[in-house]
Amino acid sequence: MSGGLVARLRTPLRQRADLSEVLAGSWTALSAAELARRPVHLERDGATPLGEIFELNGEPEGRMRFVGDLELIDRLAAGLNEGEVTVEGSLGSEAGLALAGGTLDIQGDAGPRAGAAPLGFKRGMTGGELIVRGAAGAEAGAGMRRGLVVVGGRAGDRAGLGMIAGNVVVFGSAGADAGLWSKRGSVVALGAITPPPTYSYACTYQPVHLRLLLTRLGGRYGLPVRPRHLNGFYRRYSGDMAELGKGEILAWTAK
Amino acid sequence: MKIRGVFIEDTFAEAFTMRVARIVITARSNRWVRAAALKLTGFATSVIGCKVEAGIERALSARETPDGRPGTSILLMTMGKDDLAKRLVERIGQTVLTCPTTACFDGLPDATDRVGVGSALRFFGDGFQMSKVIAGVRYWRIPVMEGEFLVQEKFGTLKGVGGGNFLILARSPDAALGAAEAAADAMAAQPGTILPFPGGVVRSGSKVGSRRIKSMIASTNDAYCPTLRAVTKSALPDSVNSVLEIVVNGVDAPSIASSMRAGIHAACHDGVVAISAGNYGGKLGPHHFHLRQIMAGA
Amino acid sequence: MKGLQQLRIVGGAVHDPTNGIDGEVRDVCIENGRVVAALPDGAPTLDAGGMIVMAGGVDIHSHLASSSCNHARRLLPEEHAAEPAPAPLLEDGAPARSGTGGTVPSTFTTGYRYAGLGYTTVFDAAVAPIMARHSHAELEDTPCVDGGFFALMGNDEYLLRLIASGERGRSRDYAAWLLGATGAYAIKIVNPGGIEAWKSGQRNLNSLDETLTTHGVTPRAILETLADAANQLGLPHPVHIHCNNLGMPGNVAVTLASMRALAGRRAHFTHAQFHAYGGPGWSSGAVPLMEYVNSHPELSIDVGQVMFGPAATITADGPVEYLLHKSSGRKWVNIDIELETGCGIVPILYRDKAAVSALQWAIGLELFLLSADPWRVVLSTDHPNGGSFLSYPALIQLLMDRTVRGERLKQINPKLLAGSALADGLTREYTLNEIAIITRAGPARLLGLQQKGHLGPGADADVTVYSRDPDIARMFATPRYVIKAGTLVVEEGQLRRAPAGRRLHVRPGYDDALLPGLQKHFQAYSTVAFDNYPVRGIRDEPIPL
Amino acid sequence: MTDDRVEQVTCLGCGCGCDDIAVTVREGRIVDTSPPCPLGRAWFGDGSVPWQVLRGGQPVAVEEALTEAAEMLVRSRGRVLVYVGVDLSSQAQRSAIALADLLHATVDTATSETAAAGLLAGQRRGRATATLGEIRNRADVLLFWGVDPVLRYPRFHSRYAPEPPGVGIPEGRAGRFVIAVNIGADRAPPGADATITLEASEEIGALSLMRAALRDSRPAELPPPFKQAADLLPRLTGARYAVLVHDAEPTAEPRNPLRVEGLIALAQALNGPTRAALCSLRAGGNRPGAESVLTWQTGYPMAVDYSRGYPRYEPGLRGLNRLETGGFSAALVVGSPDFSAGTTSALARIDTIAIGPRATQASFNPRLAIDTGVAGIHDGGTGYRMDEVPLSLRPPLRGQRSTVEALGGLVKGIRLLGQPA
Repeated sequence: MSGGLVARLRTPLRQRADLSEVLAGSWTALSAAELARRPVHLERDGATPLGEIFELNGEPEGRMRFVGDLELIDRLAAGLNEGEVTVEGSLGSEAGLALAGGTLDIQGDAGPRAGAAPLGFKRGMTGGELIVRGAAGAEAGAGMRRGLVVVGGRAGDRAGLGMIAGNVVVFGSAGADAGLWSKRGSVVALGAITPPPTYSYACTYQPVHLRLLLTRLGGRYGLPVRPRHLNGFYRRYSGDMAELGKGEILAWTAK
Repeated sequence: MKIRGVFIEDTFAEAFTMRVARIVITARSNRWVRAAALKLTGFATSVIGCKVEAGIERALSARETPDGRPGTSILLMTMGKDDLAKRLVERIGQTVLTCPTTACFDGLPDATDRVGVGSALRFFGDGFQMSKVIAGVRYWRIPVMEGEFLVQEKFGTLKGVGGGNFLILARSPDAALGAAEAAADAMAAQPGTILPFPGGVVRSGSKVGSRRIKSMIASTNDAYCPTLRAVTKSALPDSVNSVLEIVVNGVDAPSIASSMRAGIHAACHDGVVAISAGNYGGKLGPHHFHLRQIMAGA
Repeated sequence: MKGLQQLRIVGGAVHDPTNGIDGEVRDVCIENGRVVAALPDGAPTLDAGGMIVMAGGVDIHSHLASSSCNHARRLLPEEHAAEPAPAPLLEDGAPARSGTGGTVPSTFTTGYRYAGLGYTTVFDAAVAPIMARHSHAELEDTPCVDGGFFALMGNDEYLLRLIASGERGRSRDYAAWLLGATGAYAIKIVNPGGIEAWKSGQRNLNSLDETLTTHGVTPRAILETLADAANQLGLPHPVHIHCNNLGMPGNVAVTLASMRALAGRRAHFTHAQFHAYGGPGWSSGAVPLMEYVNSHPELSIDVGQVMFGPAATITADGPVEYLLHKSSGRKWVNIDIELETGCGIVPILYRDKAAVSALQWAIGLELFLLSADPWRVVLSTDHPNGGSFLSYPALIQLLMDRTVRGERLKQINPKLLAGSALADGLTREYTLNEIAIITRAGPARLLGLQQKGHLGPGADADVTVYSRDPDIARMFATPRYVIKAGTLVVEEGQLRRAPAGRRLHVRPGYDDALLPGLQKHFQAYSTVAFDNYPVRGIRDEPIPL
Repeated sequence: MTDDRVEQVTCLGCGCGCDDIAVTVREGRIVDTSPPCPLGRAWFGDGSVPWQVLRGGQPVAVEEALTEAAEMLVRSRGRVLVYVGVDLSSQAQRSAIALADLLHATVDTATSETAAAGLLAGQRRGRATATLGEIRNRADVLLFWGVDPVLRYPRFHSRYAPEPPGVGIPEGRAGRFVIAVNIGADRAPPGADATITLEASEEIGALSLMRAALRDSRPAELPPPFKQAADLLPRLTGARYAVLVHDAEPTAEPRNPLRVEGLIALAQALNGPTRAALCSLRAGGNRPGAESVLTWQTGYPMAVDYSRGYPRYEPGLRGLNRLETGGFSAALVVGSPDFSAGTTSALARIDTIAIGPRATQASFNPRLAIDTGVAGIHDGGTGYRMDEVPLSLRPPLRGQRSTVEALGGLVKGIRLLGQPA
């Protein structure tokens, strides 16, 4: 990705940092200087301007790239509703919490509750695309109402917990209770998955819409979509029967 | 003006603004793409009797379709936008939804005027349908006995042009047909256009209204019927014994002009006396395709 | 806490309907927290020239300080997160409190916001007796307003037993004991018998004479018993009734039947809008209801207007909340409370494009506009059930400005409005004096608060001063000055001081012969010791009866 | 020598909130409590607590300590943690939270390490519950989900259910059907009318399947452990009033974090065919009181951070954990919590003030410590029972200093210094 604003961590973080306010609201039209003044909430030292923690180069123009060891950063792009945010590395917890639009592309791993609903909230993501190229912690995409979460590696337990609608795509294996208590929405598993007992097996088929979705993931994000994923068969499970029963798990199968 | 000895009359084709939609049908194999496309575009020659004019625009390779399967693009045209929405729902519902392995996508993603299609067809799912938003576009997955029918929620519509035409005036029926076939073949590959009539060719050119029945919108174009040369005010030179018309619709005027150019070029053969065009004196349609201008640009 | 000892509010147009003053320019004199006839020359003045002066607002029916409210608060973190409320900076340096908003704001924020609206007296309309201690604590943390609450009695096990055995006098004594034990202000009935029916498996009672099978009593008997009790005890406020079948199509029949059952007795019927639906489908029942109310001076109502937007339904009426949960799919709290009452909570959204919401909105306005006697038809939204109290100014505008009302009417879903009086065109516009009646003078009179709702000598110095503004909603939303018990609490829309309010409660006498039986009941069935039940140490003395 | 006998004292030894305790006091010491209950006896002890005020371990006048505490808090360069304990009346908890607001501090309570999962699930779904009086008087079917109350809530059986007779259950235990569900090592009561045993890994599936069966969406074929759970349903739906009982407090056994949400959802769903409530057992002290006060003052029941000048909800990262990672430069601990070794050593690294019962004996050696009374033993006020019914506290002993008083003094001291920016 060329252009855009590059935020490089000045010195390694020694305390957790909450970045939920940095990309809140409309940020893509701001200048680098304006964004530099937005607060990062440091665990111990409190509100600190972004520019003191990150060296900023370039202008946003709708794009921002974070560089450095970012594992102590929580809630990056929480509530994001515009722009493209790339993270070169791994993030802490609640990355892309309640994402509403735009794209958060994490090259490394994400901690727990990536793209989830804030704790205690019924509704999570309402739009946008969250790409975790590595592994994701527990409850990725929990409570999602709309949008897309992709986990390139392994997804922790309870991915897509209580989904209202939307898509969670897991390339690696999915942890326990994926899709549990979903009302609608899809968990697409390209790796191993054990559906909860309140999901009922329906059939093995080739869902056409997955060709669209996976083609896009390969094309737009360069994710490792293989011909076997595009042309292969999927086991469809309907659930969660404890809720509306209008959701599904689509599990790729070698047949 | 003459092309390969064929006289190009100094006249123009008069065409109308129509609403156009482009739909893309994909399927497991070309067999089912073709099956759906032929049914979908059947009985869709003229809005006068068919409510919609439709034709296959071109075949699409697997690389060109949204789902990476073979497909085809089709244009459907009506006089108004609401009408177009109804026709799309009717035709896609009856001929694509029903056809094994197909899916149906909008081919005008940039058009801002959009009409609901999947949003109406979804009700066939009886509450079991599911919607998916992929890359900001909503699709409906409608469960069917074979699996799922995937159809886009909304289809774009543009202001297109319908009724581009030219007439092939020939010495013999064989010469007219040969020239028309050559023209239709040449025009089939033109992007953004369709030839809504059988094989792309019309033998029953019409004039506006009727001499005898007031309510009739159109009746035979007696001035171009060779058999009536003796009883009507004929427009045909003496040597002409058969006339065929090519009608072309398209997404815009330049596509039609370029299609007509290719068609006329191909039609100018031995046995063809002249190329003419149908118009209503320029009072009815906003688009005028002057044959000589078109051909001069070749 | 006194703030200003003396203050002369000068030059304002005073709307004090209790004392027959309708916009006359005159001074209002305040001394030591009370309105006085005159002040010596040289007393400090507040210039209200060109402004409008009214008594502080009185909310007769709100849900702001109860365990049920607190459960609703807890249920709505999404709303709180969306509306943080930093602490205001007070002029006297007293530490003010931060909080959060939403349909059920935190207590301090609630107090500040009521004051910011010019309201200085508020009652919580539904408190489970065993939770009274909780309400007193919440009220202590709700500054700027005097307040109290009504105790829920219409489904109380012991009362139902007394009624079943025909002991009306003892019922009255028990009600009196319960009021005193809880520090409540009035008797509240919610869905008489229906909550017990919900809890005991009968699900609900749908008419006035359907028998509650566990006790063999009817809603009619409950209504009569408690209405008589309130009147015989000489309570300042008569029995406060939430009828059976709230929110159901056709419920105006049971509402009218309830009114007829109490004909000749003082009684207040609350959030009448929710009880004024024609049937069998959805339609307005406002016309027959108001015909009855207009011709029966012993009755009063508050409207319970629905305002479009988010709301939280909080009620003791458990069965109705279950149905709302099932039909809306929204989250749902039900708490069955200690053989006394219940609690149900469902957050909802009133949409102007939704046919039923639009009908509810229209019916509320019809009740207002068809009212012949504003003294008996009080402004309320049943906060936060029909909408937040913060929407009162917008509601006042709808009443005062038929153009605004007409424009709004055009935007709403008309599907169920056939035959609605509002849709047929009600041209009435409330005057400022009528607004003063339905927002302070009327409710104060109905509550029996002799020192509230007016500006005559002896009245509590609760005063709201509005700057004239052609935008009525803005005018009522941002009073220029609000004075609470003589203290200037709001100035130019800013909170300046946040004094604690007074507790308003009663302690009627009763026949001690009640106690042995009651103690036995406690011993057999209660989980709390009889002696530990009453709330003690309420800061303010009870209102003398 | 005469004994004083104080009747109808409320015990906060567990969440049962029994208010029928007779306490015998001799020479300022509690010598007996009745009825005998191991947790009650442990709670009251002999009622003796220290009444000291210490600075750096040395006695100091309380006014001086409060002034210094105010300075320490106001001048703190980093964030301040206010920990609100459970052995406090609601009035004391109110004062502590007011202080946190004033200081723009972070509030933590016992809730975030104990009952948080239930509160969060309740925020997502709501809940169907009942006060203990309703359970006592109506519950004809009781299902104990992985808990035997007798161990941690000794009088629950005899005061609330299943033993006592009630309005709708005149026969007492004989009028109630008791179902025991053992979950791995979490055992339900012995002697139930029906007992099933599930592996921990089967628990969530079983809860969900019961709900699916209520919707007639139960898969036709179920593996045996799920089948026995689903087969319990007719018992529950056939009840007049079914009560599901679970322990909202953690035990030594690891527990699936979804258990409580599964139970909440099941109890709600059972209200279609019948009436049902979920009973969440809570441990001793005034735990629900802290949640209640926090909720009315901030909108949130736990884990509130005032550092931005208004309450923010931070249930994902509890204050004590942040303390251990160095998140705070000062802490005010109100009440006497039993902190872990990690918390204790983290507190040793920062400025600490303890105000509350046995503050001067706190394991973390606070810089300043002010002893106050224990709620319900020396301090009066309100304590909340596990079902959130507020109870009047009737202290049998006279204390020398109430927590509310001490905190009031601290607020005064802070106001004299001016509020922090």
